[in-house]
Amino acid sequence: MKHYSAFAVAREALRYHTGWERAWRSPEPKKRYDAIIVGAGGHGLATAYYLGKNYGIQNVAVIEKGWLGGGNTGRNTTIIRSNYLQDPSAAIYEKARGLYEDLSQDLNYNIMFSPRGVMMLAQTQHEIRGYQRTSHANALQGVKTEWITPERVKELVPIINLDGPRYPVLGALWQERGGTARHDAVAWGYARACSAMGMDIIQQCEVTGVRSRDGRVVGVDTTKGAIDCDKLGIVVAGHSGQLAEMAGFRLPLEAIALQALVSEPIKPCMDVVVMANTVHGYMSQSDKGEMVIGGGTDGFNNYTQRGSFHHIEETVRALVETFPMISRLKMLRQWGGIVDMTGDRSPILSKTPLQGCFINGGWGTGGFKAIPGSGWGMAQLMATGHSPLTEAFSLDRFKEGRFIDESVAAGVAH
Amino acid sequence: MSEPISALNHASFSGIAMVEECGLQGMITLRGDLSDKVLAKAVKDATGQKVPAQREVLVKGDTGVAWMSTDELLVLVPYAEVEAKLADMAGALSGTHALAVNVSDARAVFSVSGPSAREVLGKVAPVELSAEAFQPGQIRRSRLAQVAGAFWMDDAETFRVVCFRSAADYVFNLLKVAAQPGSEVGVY
Amino acid sequence: MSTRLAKQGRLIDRSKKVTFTFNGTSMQGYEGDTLASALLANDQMMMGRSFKYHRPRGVVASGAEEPNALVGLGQGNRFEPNQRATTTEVFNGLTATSQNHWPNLEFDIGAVNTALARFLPAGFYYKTFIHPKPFWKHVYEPIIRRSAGLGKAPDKDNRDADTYEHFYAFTDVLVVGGGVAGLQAAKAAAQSGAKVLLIEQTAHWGGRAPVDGGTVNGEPVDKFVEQLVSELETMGNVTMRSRCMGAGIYDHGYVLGYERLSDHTPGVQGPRHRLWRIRAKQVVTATGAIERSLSFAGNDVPGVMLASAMRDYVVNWGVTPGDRVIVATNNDDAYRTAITLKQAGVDVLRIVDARATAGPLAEEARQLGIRVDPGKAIAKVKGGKRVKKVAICNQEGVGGAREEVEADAVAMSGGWSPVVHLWSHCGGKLIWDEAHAHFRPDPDRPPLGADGKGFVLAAGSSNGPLALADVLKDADAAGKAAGKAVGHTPKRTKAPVGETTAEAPMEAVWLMPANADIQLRMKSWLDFQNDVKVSDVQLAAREGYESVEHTKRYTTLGMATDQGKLSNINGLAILADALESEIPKVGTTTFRPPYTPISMGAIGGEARGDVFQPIRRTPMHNWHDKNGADWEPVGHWRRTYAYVRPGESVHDAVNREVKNTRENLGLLDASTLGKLIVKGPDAGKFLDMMYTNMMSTLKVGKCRYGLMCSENGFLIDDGVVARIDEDTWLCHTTTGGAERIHGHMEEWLQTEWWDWKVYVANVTEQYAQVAVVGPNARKVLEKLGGMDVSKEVLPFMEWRDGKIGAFDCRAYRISFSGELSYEIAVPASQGQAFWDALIEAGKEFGVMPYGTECLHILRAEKGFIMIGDETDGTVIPQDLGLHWALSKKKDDYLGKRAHSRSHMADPERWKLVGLETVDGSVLPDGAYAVGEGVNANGQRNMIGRVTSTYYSANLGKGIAMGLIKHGPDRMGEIVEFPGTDDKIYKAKIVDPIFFDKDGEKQNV
Amino acid sequence: MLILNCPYCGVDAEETELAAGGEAHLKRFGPGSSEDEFHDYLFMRENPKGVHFERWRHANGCGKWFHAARCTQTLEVFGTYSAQTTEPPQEIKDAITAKRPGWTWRNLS
Repeated sequence: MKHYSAFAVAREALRYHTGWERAWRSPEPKKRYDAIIVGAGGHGLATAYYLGKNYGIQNVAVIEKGWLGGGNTGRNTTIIRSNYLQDPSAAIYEKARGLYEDLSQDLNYNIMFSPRGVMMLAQTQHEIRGYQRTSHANALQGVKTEWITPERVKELVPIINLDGPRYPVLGALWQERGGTARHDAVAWGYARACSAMGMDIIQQCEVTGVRSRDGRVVGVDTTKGAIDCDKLGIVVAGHSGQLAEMAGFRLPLEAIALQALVSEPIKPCMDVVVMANTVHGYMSQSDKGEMVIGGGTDGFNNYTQRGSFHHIEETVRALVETFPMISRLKMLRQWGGIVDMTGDRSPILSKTPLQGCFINGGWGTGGFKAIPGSGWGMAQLMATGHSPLTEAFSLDRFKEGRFIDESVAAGVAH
Repeated sequence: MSEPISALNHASFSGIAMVEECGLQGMITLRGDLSDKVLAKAVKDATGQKVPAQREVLVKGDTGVAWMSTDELLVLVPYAEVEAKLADMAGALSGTHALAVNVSDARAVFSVSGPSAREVLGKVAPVELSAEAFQPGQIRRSRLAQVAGAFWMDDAETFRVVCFRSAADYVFNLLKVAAQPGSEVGVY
Repeated sequence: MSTRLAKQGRLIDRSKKVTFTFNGTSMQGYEGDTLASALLANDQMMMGRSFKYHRPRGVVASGAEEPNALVGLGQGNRFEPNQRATTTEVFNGLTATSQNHWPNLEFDIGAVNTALARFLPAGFYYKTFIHPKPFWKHVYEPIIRRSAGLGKAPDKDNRDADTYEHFYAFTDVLVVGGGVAGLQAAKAAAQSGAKVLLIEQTAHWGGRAPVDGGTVNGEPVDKFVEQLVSELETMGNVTMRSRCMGAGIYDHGYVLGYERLSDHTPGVQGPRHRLWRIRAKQVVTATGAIERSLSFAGNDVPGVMLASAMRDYVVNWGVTPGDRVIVATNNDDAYRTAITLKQAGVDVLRIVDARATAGPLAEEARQLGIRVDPGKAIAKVKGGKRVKKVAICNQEGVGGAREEVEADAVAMSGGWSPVVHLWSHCGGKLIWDEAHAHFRPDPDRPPLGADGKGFVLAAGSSNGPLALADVLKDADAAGKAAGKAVGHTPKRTKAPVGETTAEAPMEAVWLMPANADIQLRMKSWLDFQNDVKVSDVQLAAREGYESVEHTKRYTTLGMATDQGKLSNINGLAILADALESEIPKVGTTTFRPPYTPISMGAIGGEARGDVFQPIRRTPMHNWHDKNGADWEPVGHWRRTYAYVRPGESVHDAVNREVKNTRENLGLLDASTLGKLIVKGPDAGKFLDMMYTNMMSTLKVGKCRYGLMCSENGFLIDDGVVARIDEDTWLCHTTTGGAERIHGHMEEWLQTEWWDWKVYVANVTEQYAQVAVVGPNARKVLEKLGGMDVSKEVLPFMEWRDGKIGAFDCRAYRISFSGELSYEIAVPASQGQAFWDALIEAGKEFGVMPYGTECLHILRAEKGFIMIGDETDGTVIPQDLGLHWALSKKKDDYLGKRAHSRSHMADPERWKLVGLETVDGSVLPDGAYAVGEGVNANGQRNMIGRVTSTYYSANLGKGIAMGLIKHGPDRMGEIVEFPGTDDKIYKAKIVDPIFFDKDGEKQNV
Repeated sequence: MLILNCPYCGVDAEETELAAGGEAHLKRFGPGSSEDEFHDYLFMRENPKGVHFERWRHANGCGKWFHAARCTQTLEVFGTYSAQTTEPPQEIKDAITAKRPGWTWRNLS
């Protein structure tokens, strides 16, 4: 693998950049691998990367139906934070956030992790209490967050309207080391590093069946032929249900559309990520200058990657009220992705009824920020059979009634 | 009894249409088997009207009846008579499985009138309001921007709009914005 | 130079001068000018700077596809960045400023990037800025961010001065695009009897056909357009809107129309934009085609322009972009530009045609004295801020043997691409048309509607045909097909017959010259705004970013504000070539709405300020407001947090209310509590399923506190249920719960137990409900007179109908405070009068209204739980010591099965206790109790948390409730709660009832 | 932006008048049911790419719940029908068969 650096770019410039090699190889599949990961999104590639890096398992294939990083990895709003309330969530998201800090150096690929700070606005008494609770929990979980005043909010976000007629800003939960990263680069960086370890990333290859013997996975059938493996990781987000069916079990997941949009680019005007949950909107500004805005999910199953426009309207009007100046910005592009939702809206990282087969899915609307931690934990689970990071996210929690519910504001009442 | 006061006490606004809060209207929610003869008689006695068909409203002035759902009617009577009518109705229905409750104070009623009235409503409700599609005699329960509401037409240029009392202020402001001068759409 | 011609300009009114400013310089144009045409008339060719290299850029197009000429428009709270000069109509007083430069347009420091361009190829930032680590956030990123972005942010201190609205429209057939195709399709559809809505993004009908010329039925095109428009205007079933763009097509025939009402007349009455939410049974997209640029070195120098755009400027606005023009093309259509220019008196130096042969238009050009060079190409355009010289070479080859010609403008045409955006938004598929080298809609794979059938038809050049005759035939057929699809019978009319000069086939030319060397390719722009060049796409392919999505994202091709309208096909072709693949195999990126950017204001519509969201008000809202209410939003309701008197802090007010209610008399507006009537022979059985308690056995006249769980076992609501008569119950819900619980009940009745005879009605807002609370509660009611509210006649947990004073009411003897307490419901229309009467009569008893915080403290002093505080969606009744409310006599109720799952029956669950700090201070909200050690993830082990915490003025100390592991078994023990202020709070586990443990105060 | 016909009030209601209610025809399991039965009842949802049956409520309208048969890949609506049934009526199944021969959903086809 050719090392990336400013020096390398300068050297290549002299020959008009004709000397750059492929960032990842494009191999034909081998007959057999120690482990196969299905799905070359961020989570799948990170899983493969840490299998190799942490456990020396490098005879690995990552099989991808389309193009690597072409699913939700490249469709999200790139927010990275770990200010979650419940212990298991805080653990895996903080692990991920920590890994993001050094990921550019680790991968020798600039994924542009920008710890610009993530702010969650409190706009009701109920939210104040909720976020104060979160900040207490975070302190004990080793997640650095703090409660900040409206004055500090305004200092950090000069374009915010603190005194909206409907919901004044009463304060915020602030995670200074939260931020954003370049989403595509995360997938590309992991892919390049995996390829450099000798792993095969096989794009345009669809898994059509999961083969097993005596309750144990032995391989997969694909559009490029049968491939044997000892271990199988299914990391395919919205398509988890289909893969699980091939492997002979069912998952408590539903696929629904989640939307996002960007404005036209403008000069820097907002240096942090702001989430306003009462009015359902969140926004950050990309390095290109676009305001990146997250929308809501539909309430119904949908595989079209198109959501319903009224969710865009709801989000935009909320943000126009919170940041009045965006009224005179324009929406450049809106898009949708298919997210897989579980019964408690937390992910599943688990062994499955099929021995040797593991599942990583159900990330719902929050997957991007977890990628390194998810890959780390999933690799540990696949390599050793156990990971403290993933333990709570096992499939059996639904049967036991042991949920990981982050939406703790279920009942608002007086 | 003290003088009853409607949510906005007859507030009004004039733009591309006239928006007025109508004051108190006697209203009874009646749930039951709409094909039941006893129920039909109770409706007739209270309003002089038959049981309306699907999405039909039969109303004269402040008396009438509107179809709300397959097992629900909205009975309109003068506000002063609502308790008496309700008592009569409850008596008449005592042997049947039905529910009649006074909701007069739980609602606010607006009139939106003028040549552009259809357009004003067309800005806030996801409903086709062309003259071919919507006429007097029909009721539509829908959404008024962000709150639930129902409306029908008293005549070709006048809508009667009903919403929850707590949302009266919102709906009035909403209709004001929709009726702001210079905002004619020019399609209806 | 670019200048106004003496003649021509079909869209401008030369009798009406318009004055505007650009970068502070006053300029003149005419009514009908776009900002771009007016700037060109003032010889302002350079209009902006590019995104990455800050290169000087001039206008390249004449319409929505313009990538370069973006300006900041307006001032103050009407300033808007990134407006296309080509679609901005000029008006008196317009102020425009160019973008993305410092200190000014002419001299921009950022242009140093252009010199460094060789070191800044596609994706260079992924390979660099990696070390040292902190530099990305603090050094590199800020520099990149300041360099990127385009326009300035709008005014942050003042709200947008304009208003916006939405409109719901319904039509049989929606025709998007008012060019000849759209007009003809609309007519054909309307003649079938279908209701037609026709929308056009510009202010003019007819599209570009009047510029391109030709005849229809023997008449000039503009005559035909005029007639067609007036015909449509008289048809009762046709609605026409100009300045209204089809922004996006969504599922089930939903289309967004973006109408710009007053962008050209700012400040007039009425909304600025109107977002049409159109439901159409059939949509005809007659959105035309966009000319492609040619990829040659220096094709981004100001003065290089699309051939069709140059023609537009001459014909529509009487402006020529240059005096000495070179035309470069791979098709016949560009000859029309040469001819138009020549006829307008502009010097056309030569036509450089990459093909060997051209059609009859070439002959026409030659006869006008224009030199035509077949098989030639532009090797390079020279000049910085303006075209100076053009080097011409052979198309075949690497670009050697050049001849240099002095020129000040270049018209280029790489062929035409249908505007397939709207077709594609909702899943319509495309096919590659080899003859025209473009993607066009695949009629066999249209977007599918609710009925599974196609609901979009493409018409005219957006469907592929480019010649006028074919366009009209195609549009006529599409209009008829649309009419038929919505159930009408199209008239058997003939399509109008268009005639234009025949054209020879175009030849795909993706690079000029065909084998241009790397130096040339590094100067051949694909995406003008984002500075993506041929060499960048080739680099992406070489590095393995092979998918079109990879290439797009790696190079940013097509990601600018024009979303690749000019660049996408050219980029695809380069990519396909680099991959040694074919264009259709490489495929396109996804077309997403909107077609061109639409304002956030329009998307938000009317929902801002007062009507941003509904605020629900109780009948006594205005009184509260006048009497110091510190408001608290609860769902959409507004409730009073506390009534703050002059000179008091909110905290003071709360403490005063708390003491007064316990000592004298408090009034609470409880109108927001939900009230549901449940009636029927099966109502008792039904409520037994809804509540964990037994409700069927409640006696008429009595009340019972009830709990509701979800099927998952978690607490979702609570409230007092009153039995009204043999088959009627009244259920109180929490403030946020009325609609939710009403829906919950209806759901079970309609979808599970539909044979049960039960009706539910939500009567929440029929009543104003006032809690009259405190030792003097009975006294004030007795003073008002009326019904007997004595202990004997109205004991605790009973209700009676009657009169209090002049008011018909229902009085409930219930208490959420532990005080003697009545909740009195009167009709909402009399709520204010009743409240006034209580305030007046209560004066001698020390009456004070109290708010929600006081309510909270009073209930916490009594250890009563609050849904939303003690519960959070993960708490079950057993956690809260509410076992007594879980009926053991019932076989079933919602949540019962769930409670027997292992985790819910786990004795380790955290349980409700009272907490008192050792020093009397107030525990922090949301604090967690810590145990020994850390868990496997290194997190401190937690053993509980605070659910409610207050200062109790009555007790003079902090009190709290919390959930603690084994809590009820650990009474008297001290647990530690680390604060976020670095303090450790020590609290003793106590009984949660802090005040009047035996309930003596409420039972009087 | 779906449009569904409310079988109760006959209105072609657009999505913003409706509330989605998840999978149709769930069989309720209460006390006495096994761990698996109860788990599946609460959490195990059909998640088909294709024909799906689901519940909707005409929330900003007549307030009634109803059923819809819909394709999750194209959003085609095969029909809506009463909420008071434990399985789709024959005419709905026929309508689906006409458009998606060989469809299956749970044990239906």
